[in-house]
Amino acid sequence: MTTMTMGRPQREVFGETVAALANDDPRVVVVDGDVGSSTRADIFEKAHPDRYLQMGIAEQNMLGVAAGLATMGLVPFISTFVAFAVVRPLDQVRVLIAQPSANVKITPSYGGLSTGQTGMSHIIVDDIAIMRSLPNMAVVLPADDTEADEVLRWAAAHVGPVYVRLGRDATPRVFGPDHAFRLGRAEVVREGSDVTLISTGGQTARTLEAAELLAAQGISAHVLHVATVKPLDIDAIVAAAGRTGRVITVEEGTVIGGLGGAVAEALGEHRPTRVHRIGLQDVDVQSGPNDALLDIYGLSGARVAEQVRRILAQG
Amino acid sequence: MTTMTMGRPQREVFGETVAALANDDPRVVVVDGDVGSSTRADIFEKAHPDRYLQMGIAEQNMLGVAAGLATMGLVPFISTFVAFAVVRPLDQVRVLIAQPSANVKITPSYGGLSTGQTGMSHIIVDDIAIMRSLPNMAVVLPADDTEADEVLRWAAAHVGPVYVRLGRDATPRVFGPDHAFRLGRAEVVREGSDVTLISTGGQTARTLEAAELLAAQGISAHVLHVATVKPLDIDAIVAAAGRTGRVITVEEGTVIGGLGGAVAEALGEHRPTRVHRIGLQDVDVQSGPNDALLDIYGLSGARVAEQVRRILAQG
Amino acid sequence: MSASVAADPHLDHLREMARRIRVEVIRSVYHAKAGHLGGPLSAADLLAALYFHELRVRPEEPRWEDRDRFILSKGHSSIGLYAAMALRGFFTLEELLTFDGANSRLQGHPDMTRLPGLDMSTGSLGMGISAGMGMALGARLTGRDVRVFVMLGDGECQEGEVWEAAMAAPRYRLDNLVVIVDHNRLQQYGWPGDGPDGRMAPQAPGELVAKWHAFGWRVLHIDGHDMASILDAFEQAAAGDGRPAVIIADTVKGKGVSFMEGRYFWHTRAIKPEEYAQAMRDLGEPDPAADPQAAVAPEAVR
Amino acid sequence: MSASVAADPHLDHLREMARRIRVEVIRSVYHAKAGHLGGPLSAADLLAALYFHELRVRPEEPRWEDRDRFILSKGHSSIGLYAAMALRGFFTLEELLTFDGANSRLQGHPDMTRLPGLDMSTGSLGMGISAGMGMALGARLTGRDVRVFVMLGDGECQEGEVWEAAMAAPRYRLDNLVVIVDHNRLQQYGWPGDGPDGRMAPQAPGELVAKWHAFGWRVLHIDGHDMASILDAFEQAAAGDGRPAVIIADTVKGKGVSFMEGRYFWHTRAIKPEEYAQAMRDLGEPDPAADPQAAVAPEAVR
Ligand SMILES: Cc1ncc(C[n+]2csc(CCOP(=O)(O)OP(=O)(O)O)c2C)c(N)n1
Ligand SMILES: Cc1ncc(C[n+]2csc(CCOP(=O)(O)OP(=O)(O)O)c2C)c(N)n1
Ligand SMILES: [Mg+2]
Ligand SMILES: [Mg+2]
Repeated sequence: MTTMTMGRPQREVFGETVAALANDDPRVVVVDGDVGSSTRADIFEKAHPDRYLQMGIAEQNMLGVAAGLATMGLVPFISTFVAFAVVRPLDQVRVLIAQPSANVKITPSYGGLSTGQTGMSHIIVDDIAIMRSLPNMAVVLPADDTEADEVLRWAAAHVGPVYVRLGRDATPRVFGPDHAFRLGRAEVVREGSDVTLISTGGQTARTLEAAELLAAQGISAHVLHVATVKPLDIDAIVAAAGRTGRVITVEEGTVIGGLGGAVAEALGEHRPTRVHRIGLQDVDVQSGPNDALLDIYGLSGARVAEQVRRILAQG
Repeated sequence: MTTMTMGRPQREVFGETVAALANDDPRVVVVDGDVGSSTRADIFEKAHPDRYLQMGIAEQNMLGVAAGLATMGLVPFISTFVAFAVVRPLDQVRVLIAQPSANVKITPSYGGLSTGQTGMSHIIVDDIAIMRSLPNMAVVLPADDTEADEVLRWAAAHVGPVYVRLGRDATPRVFGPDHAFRLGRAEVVREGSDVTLISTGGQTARTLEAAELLAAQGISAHVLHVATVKPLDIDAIVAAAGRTGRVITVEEGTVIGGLGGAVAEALGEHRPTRVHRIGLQDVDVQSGPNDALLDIYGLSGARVAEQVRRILAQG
Repeated sequence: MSASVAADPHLDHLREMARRIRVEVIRSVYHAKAGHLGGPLSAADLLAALYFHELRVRPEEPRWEDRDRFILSKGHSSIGLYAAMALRGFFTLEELLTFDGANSRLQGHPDMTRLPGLDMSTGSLGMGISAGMGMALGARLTGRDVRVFVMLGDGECQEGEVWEAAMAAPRYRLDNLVVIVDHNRLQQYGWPGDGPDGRMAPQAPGELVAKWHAFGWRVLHIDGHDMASILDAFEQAAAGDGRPAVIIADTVKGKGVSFMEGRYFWHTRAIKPEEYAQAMRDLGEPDPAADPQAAVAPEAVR
Repeated sequence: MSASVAADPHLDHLREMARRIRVEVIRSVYHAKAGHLGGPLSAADLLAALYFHELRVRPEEPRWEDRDRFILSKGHSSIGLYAAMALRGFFTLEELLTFDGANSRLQGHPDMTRLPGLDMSTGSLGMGISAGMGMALGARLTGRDVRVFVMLGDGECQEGEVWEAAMAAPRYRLDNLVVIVDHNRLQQYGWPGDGPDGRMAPQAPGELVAKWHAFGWRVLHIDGHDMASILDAFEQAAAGDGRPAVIIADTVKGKGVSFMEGRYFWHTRAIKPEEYAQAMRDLGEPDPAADPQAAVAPEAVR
């Protein structure tokens, strides 16, 4: 089995890339909710102390301040955990950022299950479902460090609100240096003919791992990486579904309303297809080491492969 | 065309039914966010002044207080608008209510578009998407005053967190006094053979109106009312889809992740079917009289009928 | 003192603008058959002082980059703001009659995507101060001489977000930020109590001053219906001392209309024809029944 | 005075319990290779006083209806709470070594669905006080003689929700509610400044007292590492005067471990073996290298 090289943690990419962006772009600032040492906004702070804006532990105000900064021509990047960027200040995100299309980059890390043994207060399973339900919001989950860097650079240039879910810990690298992220474009990362797997974010590496395992058992999986959950690349999803006639989505989040929901909606409208959804099956979560949690909740490469086999066996 | 009788506004039912429940059940209290005169919690206050708990304009605290009250054996009903019960205090709903399955009844009114000319800060389009993504949360949208009364009575007896979206203004009555609400059971409210319309909440009356209009044009619509969006009645949805082979969902909310999303997910998994979704097409909303907004956003009976015709014409 | 104040033509002009804001509020809400009344009326003098004295704005160039910013955090008082803006010439008084209607630029709650001259969308209480803090900080970071004014309600000051912003703003020494609290001692419903109209004031007497003070703000406490005091407070706030300033403006909810003053249920309500006539009389307008032309809105005033 | 204090065996017992809480905190975090340190250590004396003196609880009947409630609103200090509960006999000290692991009842942040004796799930800062207010109100409404204690961090007091609850609780005269602020003058990261370790304290000196006072609370300001003062404050808080009480307890983050005291980066961090040995020495434990049996946790203590 091919082993993938590990990428840098996406949170580190956040600190470094946004600091690099700020070298050339005086509009770039970071707004932090007292967790810069975790999100690695501290890297940015070191490079640009005057543009590192600490807001303390007060996320509603933090998102509102970002909206105000954006109206003055600045480009704020939000530094906090997914829980405290999406759920705690959701009303502010809605009224001050999404509705008026404020040029704010909501770029939290600690997305998904791998949050450093925190437990259910810190693990957000429904950020995709929530953020894609807001008008005007782009929703992007980069696969690895390479793509995280690209997405952050794209976000700084893009005018409008953007949600980027980043990971805490290193995950395998999916893309080479020649990769080109484009908003709204999904990418086939492996060709196959028996079943189409669709995944997003750091899960794509594990989905590829599952595809390898399946290949060893004679199942050929076609894998589509959907970095941009919104706007969704419907054509690519329809095409990928057409390749095998059978779709399974895989995401580090709830199977309710997230990537799986987006795919089911798109195919229901454009190409009715059987769609199963692998992810958190509407259950409460818990703390634990990354690997243990991925295994428990069925998102490790091995567990994904096992579920795909079981689903296919059901016919 | 049959004209339906108007029911009482669901917010009035809220005030009256919860007050009636409290006569027999000393555990029932109402927790209000300074809008009792709008949600008609004032009716409850009059009957039970000591159990009417005003929390001022501070919704995060309000939901947290409700969680605390529940641990002491009380059954709190939340009085505020959907915006301020679902979006503003979402983190509190998640950590203090949904995750520990607190016995709190989140029962806001001013759901959907009909909010009394308020505009986009007050109109929540994604409450269904958000609330159904939370583990342990029941999500119910009663069709009319009759069902609102039943649902509130059921909620008081049920142990666990419940979200009930209620309407501000009178809508046509769908059910007679002999109607029996049951959690997780969808109901066929009209038989038909050409297309299956699936709707929820106050929209069901307008969907029935659309079905009448379609009948006059020779299109026979089967209408399924899904009061309980979660837990979802998958069998009923699969059966209704099977009746016509063609599904259109209709909801007073965004087409992203809401009822339409739930139906697309269920059918994708259990019975691949073409599903179109009528509702807010990922757009910003605005203030205006109810009828004007329902018309603009395509949710009046006439506009629903027109869209169904157009969708069917596309083949 | 009061004699010399009375003789000041600028103050007289501002008082007249406040009166006309109130007239337009009543007219628009009467016409829309919906909308809030108590809050816009209590804020009218403050809004007049802002739009006809303090704010550096250009009605003909509403997006002028170096304008002062104003955020009506208590967004439900939008019609008061719209009336002030119309009188100041941002748009015609006729347009006020589209208030609350479908496809209107004058949304029930301020929607900055629809109306140029609105610096922020509001309506969900507690948020305007955060956005205002971001603007003040942004002005600082971009080296622009822009001042930011935010108006809050006293009920709104129950929102935690207000205190989050109150805690953060002094850290950045944002003395280009001025918060005005319309301290009308009523919210929408509240508790029964011994405040106006048998309701409890959302903030007990003196409490707001103590709170803002404890959070490190410069606190100016004034009569929010006394035009000279309002201008004086603005002047003091402008002489920055490194702290953001808050003006606690004591007001009367429903001010100017006899039967609305201090009555909580006039927070939001449709107006009946007899009430409309009485309100116009209270505001010193010709009786609308006697003079049907009065319904025609006059020109904008600078 | 200090001589008579030193001679009090109950106080000595409580001090020993605080020391043992600290030991278990270090042991568990060392074992889990994850977890927060600074906050649990600063809170240890307060937790000892709560679990071995003030709280009416029954370890053998953790769901006893008339128990006093305790909510650790600063949920990231969970291991401090678990250590206190284990020592008090809610579960074994061995179980502490499951901390943070998969399927453990001792979750990274308190999860009431997993561990009986936890009165609320926390971890998202600012929420515990609201839940505590609901419990205090619920006790009042159901006529139960239950007192509710909530522990907040000083950084946590930046969350607006804290001030929402602070505003609402006095309305209901909830003098069965006692809030304790672990005032250790550090948060996770914050601003550079002139507080401990070159960081700025989340609350300036005296600020917290002024804020809670302005919000209508009874404020007791103590040294949070002085056991006699802690008990004294509890006693005063129990003599209700109609206001909820807040105890501002001045503490040192990382208290008891020389190299952690007042250092912000020990907020959360894995411990290296040499550091572990030093910490144990600082806490008066036999050197773990010298005595391998020390790794075996002793029995629970009442
Ligand atoms: C977050 C939020 N909660 C509730 C409301 C509903 N609401 C609108 S106005 C109002 C009362 C506001 O009182 P106050 O701030 O004192 O304003 P004023 O008295 O000036 O009208 C309430 C509760 C809202 N708009 N936003
Ligand atoms: C709502 C929320 N925002 C951010 C965090 C991340 N966080 C955990 S602990 C902490 C610092 C807490 O500081 P303080 O309250 O002073 O606690 P202590 O010093 O006692 O550790 C932060 C920011 C969180 N848990 N919850
Ligand atoms: Mg008021
Ligand atoms: Mg601290």
